[in-house]
Amino acid sequence: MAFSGMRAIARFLAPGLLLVLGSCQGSSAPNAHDELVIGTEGLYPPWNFTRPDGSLAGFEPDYLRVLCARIHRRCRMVAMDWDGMVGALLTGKIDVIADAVQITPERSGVLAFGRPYALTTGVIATLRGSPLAALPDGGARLDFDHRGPALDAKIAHLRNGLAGKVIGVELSGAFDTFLNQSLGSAVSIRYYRTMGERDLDLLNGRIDATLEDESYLHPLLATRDGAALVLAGPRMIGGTMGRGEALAFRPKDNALRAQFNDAIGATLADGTVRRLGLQWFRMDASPGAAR
Amino acid sequence: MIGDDVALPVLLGFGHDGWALALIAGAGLTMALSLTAMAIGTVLGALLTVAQMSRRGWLAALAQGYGLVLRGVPELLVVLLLYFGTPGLLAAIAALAGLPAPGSPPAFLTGSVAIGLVSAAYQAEVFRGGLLAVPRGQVEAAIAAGMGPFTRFRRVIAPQVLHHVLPPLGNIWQFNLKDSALVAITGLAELMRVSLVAAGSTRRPFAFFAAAMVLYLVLTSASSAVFRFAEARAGRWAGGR
Amino acid sequence: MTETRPTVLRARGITKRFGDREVLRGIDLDAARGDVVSILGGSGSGKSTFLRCLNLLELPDAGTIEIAGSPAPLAHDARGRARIANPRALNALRAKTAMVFQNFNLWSHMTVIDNIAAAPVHVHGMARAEAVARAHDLLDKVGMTGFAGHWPRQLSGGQQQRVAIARALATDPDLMLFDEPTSALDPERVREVLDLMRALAGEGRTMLIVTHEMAFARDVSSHVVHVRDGVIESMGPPALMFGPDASPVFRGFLSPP
Amino acid sequence: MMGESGTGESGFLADTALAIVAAVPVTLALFVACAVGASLLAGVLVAAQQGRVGGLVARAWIFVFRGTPLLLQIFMVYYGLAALGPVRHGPLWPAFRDPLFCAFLAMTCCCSAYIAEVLRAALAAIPPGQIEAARACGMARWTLGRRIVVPQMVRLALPAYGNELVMMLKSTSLASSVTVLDVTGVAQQVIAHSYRTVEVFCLAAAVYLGLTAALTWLLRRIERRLDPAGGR
Repeated sequence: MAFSGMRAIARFLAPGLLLVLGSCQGSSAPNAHDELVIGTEGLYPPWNFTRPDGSLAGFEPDYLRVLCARIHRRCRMVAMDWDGMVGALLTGKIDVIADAVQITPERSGVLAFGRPYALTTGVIATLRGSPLAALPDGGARLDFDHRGPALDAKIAHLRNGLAGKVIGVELSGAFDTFLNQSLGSAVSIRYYRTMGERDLDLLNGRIDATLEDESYLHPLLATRDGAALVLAGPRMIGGTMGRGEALAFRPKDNALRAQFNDAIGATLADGTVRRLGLQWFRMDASPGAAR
Repeated sequence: MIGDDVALPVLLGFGHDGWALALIAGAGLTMALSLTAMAIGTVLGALLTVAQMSRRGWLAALAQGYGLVLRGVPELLVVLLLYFGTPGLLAAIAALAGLPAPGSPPAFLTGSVAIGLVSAAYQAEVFRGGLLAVPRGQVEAAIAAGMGPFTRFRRVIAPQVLHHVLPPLGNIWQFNLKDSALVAITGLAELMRVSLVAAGSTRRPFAFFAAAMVLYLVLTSASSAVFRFAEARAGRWAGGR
Repeated sequence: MTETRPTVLRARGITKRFGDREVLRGIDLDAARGDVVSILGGSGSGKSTFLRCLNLLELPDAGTIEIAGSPAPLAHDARGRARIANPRALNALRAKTAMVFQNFNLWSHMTVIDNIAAAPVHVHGMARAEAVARAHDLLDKVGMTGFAGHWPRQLSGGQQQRVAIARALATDPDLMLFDEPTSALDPERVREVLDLMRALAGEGRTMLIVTHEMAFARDVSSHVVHVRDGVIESMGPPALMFGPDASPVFRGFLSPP
Repeated sequence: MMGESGTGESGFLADTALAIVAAVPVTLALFVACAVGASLLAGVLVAAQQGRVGGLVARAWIFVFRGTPLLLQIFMVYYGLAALGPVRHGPLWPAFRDPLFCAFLAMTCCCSAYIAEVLRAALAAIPPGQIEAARACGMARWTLGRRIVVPQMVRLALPAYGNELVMMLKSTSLASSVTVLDVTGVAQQVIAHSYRTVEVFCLAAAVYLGLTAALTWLLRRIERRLDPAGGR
């Protein structure tokens, strides 16, 4: 009896539920005339970060505004954790990733990269008092695209210097692969969803060091908390660590990528990238800059 | 840059560098998310209850299996699975119907559906218990008085079920409210996410997590007061509780 | 039964099985307006099931029922199981009857006055104010004046049953069914309910009463029916049934050796 | 690490399943430690509730830990407390430095609040007549507790206590949010390196389903054994 009453209710409610489900399916289908959804972390200053009012700011939000205007598309930036961003791109949640993504061989198998709009190196940061502060080859530039005995020797220095230490990196970030492949047996690696969590653990001394992009570390070191940190060891580029930051697309979205590439070329030529770099990184990070 | 050399009271305040408004907005979103999840759970839970009590064996078994799985898997995995899995699933459904891939639903919808799916499994149990607690004789009296199924449900069964299910529903609501924090991993700026972002970018984790705890306590204790009031109203006939 | 009064109940060949057990094996019973029929019988004889079949709380496997001119909308599916042919006609039929239960079955989430007014308002569409006014009159009639705002749990068993009778009267039914109305009451509460039923009988209400109260059956009924093993063993006016010419089986039931 | 190592679809799934199963001991160890810790702490809370000052403290404890999300509590213990000087420079820092310990601590505190409520309800459900009867035959306070109160409480509390344990087992997945490599943590790591979400999460979900089913079965057995009417 109770049962038949419930069934009456169910019969009454079911069409409404179907209606709701149906209407959400039809939403946000990406096509040429709709807005582009651009994924970013919003937690990677100064590339992209979230202001207290919830808005996104930094190099990439500024730069993408310029690019979207050039290709005449409406764009919307959404924040999400990096470890879900590639999945979100591939499943159509977002259309473009703009999150200081390094062009690495591993990622090139899954993603289609646009033209790089910045070129930065990776570097180790540790607490001032740490023995790691005295890592050898300080400031030297290691290019992993030019393999040879000299490079192998420097990697060996690094492996010896970091042996037994705990290194924190962002989960599936560019430096994750390098640490795994080149130092994995010597160090223990701890993974973080966001930079902020990793920074807190570095400052707390829960991890001994981090491997991170210089463009992120320079501004951090300039803060009151960051003053406790120093950079150590060589500056690394190329190989699994990538050669330059670029937008990432779905491999099939060739037309969209070509449009963006043209716009990036134009902004590199007219000095827009240089100007934004000086504003946000206090350095010219554009790929052409001689460093 | 941000968050540097700014005093804690400023960071927790309403000013340009303060996160107070963001935290309060996050609490609002947490509330909206939990309410949506609860509503989804109620509708689906009612359907599951009907299915469980169905005379069709396979339907009852299906509902039973749903409850077992959703109550046996961590809520975090349900959220993650739905967040990453729905776009592909929707695309597959659309492909079956010959339509283009519909893209992905917004994080708010994904999150509330994920929490709602779990909530439904628990609510179905509660509704079943509530229905079984209505004395059979009172239903018969309604039948004998000539009430049709809808009137019977509306006038006799529903009010009594409501009285029996309100306390356990209050518990489920509290769980929904707290489970909504898991949706933070999808990047939705609800309370947990805002406090995490603020803690990370200002490097003042204690202050911001403490602030978030206070706001959650406000939400949970305010809603338990509402439930207590509702219980008292819905249960006057049952005597002092 | 006197032919000058209109027939309120006409039941023919009522049969009911629970699984393999045949509880009712073809019962015929008529009642005219104003009849008070007491149905007696041992436990398990099928008397309560018969009563519940009349307003289709149980669906009889065979037989026909007609109440105040409306036939019960019974049909049978391919496998011979009974089902309701027309829910609307069913509710119309039930609206002409009212039932008083052994365990009162007052709706515990409604006040006394709402219990009485519920069916008139929600089944018969009467205006609420009118239904409540009538409910107050009925409360006076059953001797429960002043209890309108009480919850059922606040009443004694006898009081609850009197409210249940008021609830049954509220729709002014053509036929009232009483299913052992005093069996769940404390001995000292039985009298208040029986007195009320006696008064109703005096008003000319048509009543079918399943009961164990022999004195009541003898003094108040117009007819007494003895049910045994799912059939009517004997029936007649009380003077006959309780007199020297009664069936030996019924006499055996009245005073077991 | 993972990712390219497998050969094709089945190779990837097999590798992933192995990696996830290898993380089951972490999940189980965390669960067992929390179950023991939270139960003991809950006992203390219930005992404290019998006094006035202790009652206030216990009530506040339960209010805070039941009123906020466990995820937030884990973050609070791991990042929040670590930011406090006395913790970072105190003698307990070696423990707090460890993410597994922080997850254990937060979960123990949280679950103790829930279990305390279960125990309190069980205590209230013991018929007072039985305690009076024991007093009447001259049983000492300690004997009364050990012979009458505790056995009754265990029996009355077991179903709800079992529910809390199942909840706790599921909650261990939150430890992955502070770098613990439990079943969920490993699953997330595999996904981060392979970009294959649904299959990996389904594997992890299956592992949890197996664990909760086993725990439920075990609890059911214990319940049946303790049931004085049952025996079957």
